[in-house]
Amino acid sequence: MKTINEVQDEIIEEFSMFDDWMDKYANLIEMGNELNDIDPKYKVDNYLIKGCQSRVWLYPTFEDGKIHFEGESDAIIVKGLVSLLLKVYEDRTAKEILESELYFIDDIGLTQHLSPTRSNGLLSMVKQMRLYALAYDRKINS
Amino acid sequence: MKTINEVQDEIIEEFSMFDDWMDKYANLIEMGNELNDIDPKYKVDNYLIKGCQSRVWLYPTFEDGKIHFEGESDAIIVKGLVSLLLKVYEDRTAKEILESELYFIDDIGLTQHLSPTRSNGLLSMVKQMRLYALAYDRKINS
Amino acid sequence: MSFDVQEFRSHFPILDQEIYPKKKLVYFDNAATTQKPKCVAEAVEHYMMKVNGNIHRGTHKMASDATRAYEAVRDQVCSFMNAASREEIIFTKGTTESINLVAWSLGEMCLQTGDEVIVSEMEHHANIVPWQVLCQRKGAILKVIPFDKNGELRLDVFETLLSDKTKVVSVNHASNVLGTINPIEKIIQLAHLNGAYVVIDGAQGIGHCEVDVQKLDCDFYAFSGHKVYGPTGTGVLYGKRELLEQMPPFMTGGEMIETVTFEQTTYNVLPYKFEPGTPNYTDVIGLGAAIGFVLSYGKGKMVAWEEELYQYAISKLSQIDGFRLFGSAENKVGIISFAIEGVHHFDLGTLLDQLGFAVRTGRLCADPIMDHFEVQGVTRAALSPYNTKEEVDSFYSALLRLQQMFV
Amino acid sequence: MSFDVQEFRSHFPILDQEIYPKKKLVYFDNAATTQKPKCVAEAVEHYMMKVNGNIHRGTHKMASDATRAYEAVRDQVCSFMNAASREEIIFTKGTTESINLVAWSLGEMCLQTGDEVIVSEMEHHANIVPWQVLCQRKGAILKVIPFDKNGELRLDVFETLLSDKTKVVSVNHASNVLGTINPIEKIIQLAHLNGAYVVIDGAQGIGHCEVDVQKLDCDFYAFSGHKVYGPTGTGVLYGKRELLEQMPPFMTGGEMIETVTFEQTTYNVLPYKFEPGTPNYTDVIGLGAAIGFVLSYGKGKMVAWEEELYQYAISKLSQIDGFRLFGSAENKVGIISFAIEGVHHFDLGTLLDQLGFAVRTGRLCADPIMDHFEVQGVTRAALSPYNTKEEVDSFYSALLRLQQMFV
Ligand SMILES: Cc1ncc(COP(=O)(O)O)c(C=O)c1O
Ligand SMILES: Cc1ncc(COP(=O)(O)O)c(C=O)c1O
Repeated sequence: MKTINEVQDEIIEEFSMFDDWMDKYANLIEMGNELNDIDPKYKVDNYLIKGCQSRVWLYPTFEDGKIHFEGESDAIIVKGLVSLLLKVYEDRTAKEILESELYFIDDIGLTQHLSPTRSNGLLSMVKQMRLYALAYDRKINS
Repeated sequence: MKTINEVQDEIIEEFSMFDDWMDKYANLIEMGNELNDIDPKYKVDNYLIKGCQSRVWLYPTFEDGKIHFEGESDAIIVKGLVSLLLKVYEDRTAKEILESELYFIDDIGLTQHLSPTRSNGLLSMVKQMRLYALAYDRKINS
Repeated sequence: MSFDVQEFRSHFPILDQEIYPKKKLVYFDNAATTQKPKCVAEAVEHYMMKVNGNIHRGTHKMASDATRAYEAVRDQVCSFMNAASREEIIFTKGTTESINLVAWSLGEMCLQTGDEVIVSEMEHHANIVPWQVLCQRKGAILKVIPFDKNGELRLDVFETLLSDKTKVVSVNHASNVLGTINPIEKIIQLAHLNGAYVVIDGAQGIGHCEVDVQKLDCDFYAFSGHKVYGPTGTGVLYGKRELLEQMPPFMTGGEMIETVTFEQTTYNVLPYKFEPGTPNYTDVIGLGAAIGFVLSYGKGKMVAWEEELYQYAISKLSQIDGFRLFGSAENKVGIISFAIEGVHHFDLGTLLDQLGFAVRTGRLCADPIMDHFEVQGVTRAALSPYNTKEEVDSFYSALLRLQQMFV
Repeated sequence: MSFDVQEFRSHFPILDQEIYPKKKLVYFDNAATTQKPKCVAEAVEHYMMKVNGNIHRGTHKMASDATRAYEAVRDQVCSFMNAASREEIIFTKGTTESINLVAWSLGEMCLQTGDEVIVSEMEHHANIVPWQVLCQRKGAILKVIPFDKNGELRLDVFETLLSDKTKVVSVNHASNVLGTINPIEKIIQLAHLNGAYVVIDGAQGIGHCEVDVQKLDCDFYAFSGHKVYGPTGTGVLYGKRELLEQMPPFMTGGEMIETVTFEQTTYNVLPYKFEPGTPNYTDVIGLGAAIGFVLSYGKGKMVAWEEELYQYAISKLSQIDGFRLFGSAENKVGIISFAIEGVHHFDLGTLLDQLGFAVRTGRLCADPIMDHFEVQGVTRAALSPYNTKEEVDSFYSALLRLQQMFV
């Protein structure tokens, strides 16, 4: 299995092929469209990450020391970003997630989506993923 | 008796002789020193015009349809200004005071002392003189 | 004489930039904040870098020059709103503070348990939450005037809400989402007949409507400098003198007091009673320049052009398949809040940005309006007189192009 | 490396002017407000005229660039004060608002009838009246730490004032009249031993003392941007996170909420909970430039020069017949409040102004200090690191010359 950074590098390479931001976003939209919706029964407030502009749901499951995420957003570009995050963090151990450094968002020129404001839920989502990882890590080590 | 404006014009002429602001203020200080203090029994809160920076007392008496003012300040420059105001408004009728326009302060270059702030009591003093005049005017016409 | 948009626009060099390579900026986020003409920046810079002295108590020249300039803006605002006297103009940091001030102080003065406050369903959060918090503190009740399908206030319902329990009515002059210009004269009349005080949130009104507070007879009128070509950090609360006299101060500190001992403090006269601490004098002077700028063109002419632009924009945008307009009142400012079917507002805003268009998206600090329409957010293009028909044309084309990306 | 005052001064072109014909400006009114270096005006101008977009909710580039710049200043202030996290930094319009905020919110959280609040006899009105008003509202009692003949707080009396009724102690870091740098570490320790919260009014402290809020362990620290080379209309309240979390918001409105319905409103997270409405982002960015400027020289070096200048000035001025200094604490900032026997402070200030000297005169928003000394006012020369020994010399000569006019 690839490391987190290998996956990030792959994403960066994929996006580097687009000169045009339009194509970049078109790609994100496509990814968003392709991402499976989460089970409607998890599309509830408990799994909602509040962002002002778009809603993101994130549903974690824990198995064999690894974490599996499902995610969704009502905004398709955000859904595309979710799909990238899921790719990076899919089936990782808590430790891997906690030790990782996310650089691909910056590198593919989407930093604005990580601004410390509430314009979307991406930053909160990354935080939430780490929180889940932290909780799981504590649980299995206690 | 001279009119209010004649007195103002005299003051303006007197001050026009000073090229130097230093002399101008020295003159004000001299005037301040020469002005008689008011009777200590009127130097009470009732006759105090509150300004933040200097205190001014103003004590009016009314006789034969005319108003007589005594005034004092703890700051000598302000006292000099008081003495100028008293000269202008001394023994005038309420009507004369109310209809007058004070231009000498501007003309002798001391406008700053009339700024709409609390840095001294001059503006308040002029207001207070007019208020006394107004009250007296109402009284004798009622 | 007609309005020369290019000449007007030339005062705003910020508008002539490529915000991304080869993408010209088209600024349609004017309801959030307007751009500033050069004269505003010049005034601020002048008083920051050449004539800076803390105002009011100073005996030195820069302090008194700055004081005079600051107080001259009070006179200017006074005549801009046609207030009865300069003592009725309180400087704040913005509409939000203005409304908090009046909600607190007026509330302390007149609100009892069981009393009622009325706001409308189309208020900005700034004109909801302060009243909500006040009502909670006082055990009072908050009532709401609903709006109809065009985005117009239901005055018939308003009349049924009014009673002798109503102590305050607070509504906006114009809605920051629906664009509706509310019939505030009528609202003020009705409220006064019931003995209630009226607060007008003029954040969107001041730049777009003639405001004559004496003719309106409103008790309070609040606005932000930054939405009328002035600097951020400036705001105004107009209040009727006899009310301001009676109301207790909101914040306290230096400058608003007369004397202080540890036993007792007496307050300064109006307007200083409501302006504790060092005011943002540099920016208030900038606000003065902004108002001077508006007066030099005349609000009437500016608004006429905005209105023409609005009509032009609506006629174009309505041609887009699935275009939905929120707010179609008869009397509107140039605010276009809309959705395009099947396209999320955040996606739209993000891509519009990439094409150079600055719009606002989301809930626009007006949750109740979103709940009313059962939407998560909208996209808002808010026009200003410096916008052009060409900008509207390119916006229309951009929307068509982007719509394609989502099918 | 030594401090090059001429180089430092070159950032402040305002200082090189003739304020009256042939009268060079000598600016000694630094405790009222400091002058601004060029970089501050440039930052403000840049964000006002090139990158202006209302922050936080925007999807467009100027809005997010301005947001990033604004939030970066929060990080900068956080490390400037060594706060534990950026959520602990609240932007306000100045010290006065900061203190009003904490007095209101902390008071709501922790003050009951019969409780006590302690301030000192050497506070600025901004740190008296908000507590007085709070105590009146809550039926609490305001106690006062007196100061001694040197202008130092009587810690022995302070200890006797403290009890389990004490809920809040609020004192200034440095006095704007006496110049005293108070032993706040000690005060904080003693207060904490009694379970009281401590608020520090840092208006005069921030520019002159090293401030490490974690080391100090104060619960709140307030200051104004305009007194530390930044723009007017900016201020900071540092507060410990766990307290800010528990405290109810002060003002309410947009941005500080999470969701609003007419039934219920939930608040946003820190720091936004305490920043309703459009912040003065342009000037906050200017404040960031000011802090960057201070850091580039180092407070230590700046203060060392100010200290040298202070000692030099005192040694000269004490030679004047009838010179009386108010405040001779061992540990002082460069503030010289004085009187010259037989000369009224207003007369002195007026004539000093004519000679080009900007000083402050009067009660300096500190009535209790005036009452203590039984004077109507004082004259204050407050030094800044951009001042020079030549300026002090000419001040000395001016005082001698003016003294002659009053004999
Ligand atoms: C010690 C002290 N506290 C508070 C203040 C009030 O600061 P501001 O007027 O900036 O709110 C000042 C300013 O003079 C001060 O010196
Ligand atoms: C109608 C309305 N009220 C109040 C506000 C709040 O104004 P500010 O953020 O300048 O305090 C706004 C600004 O968005 C508004 O549009």
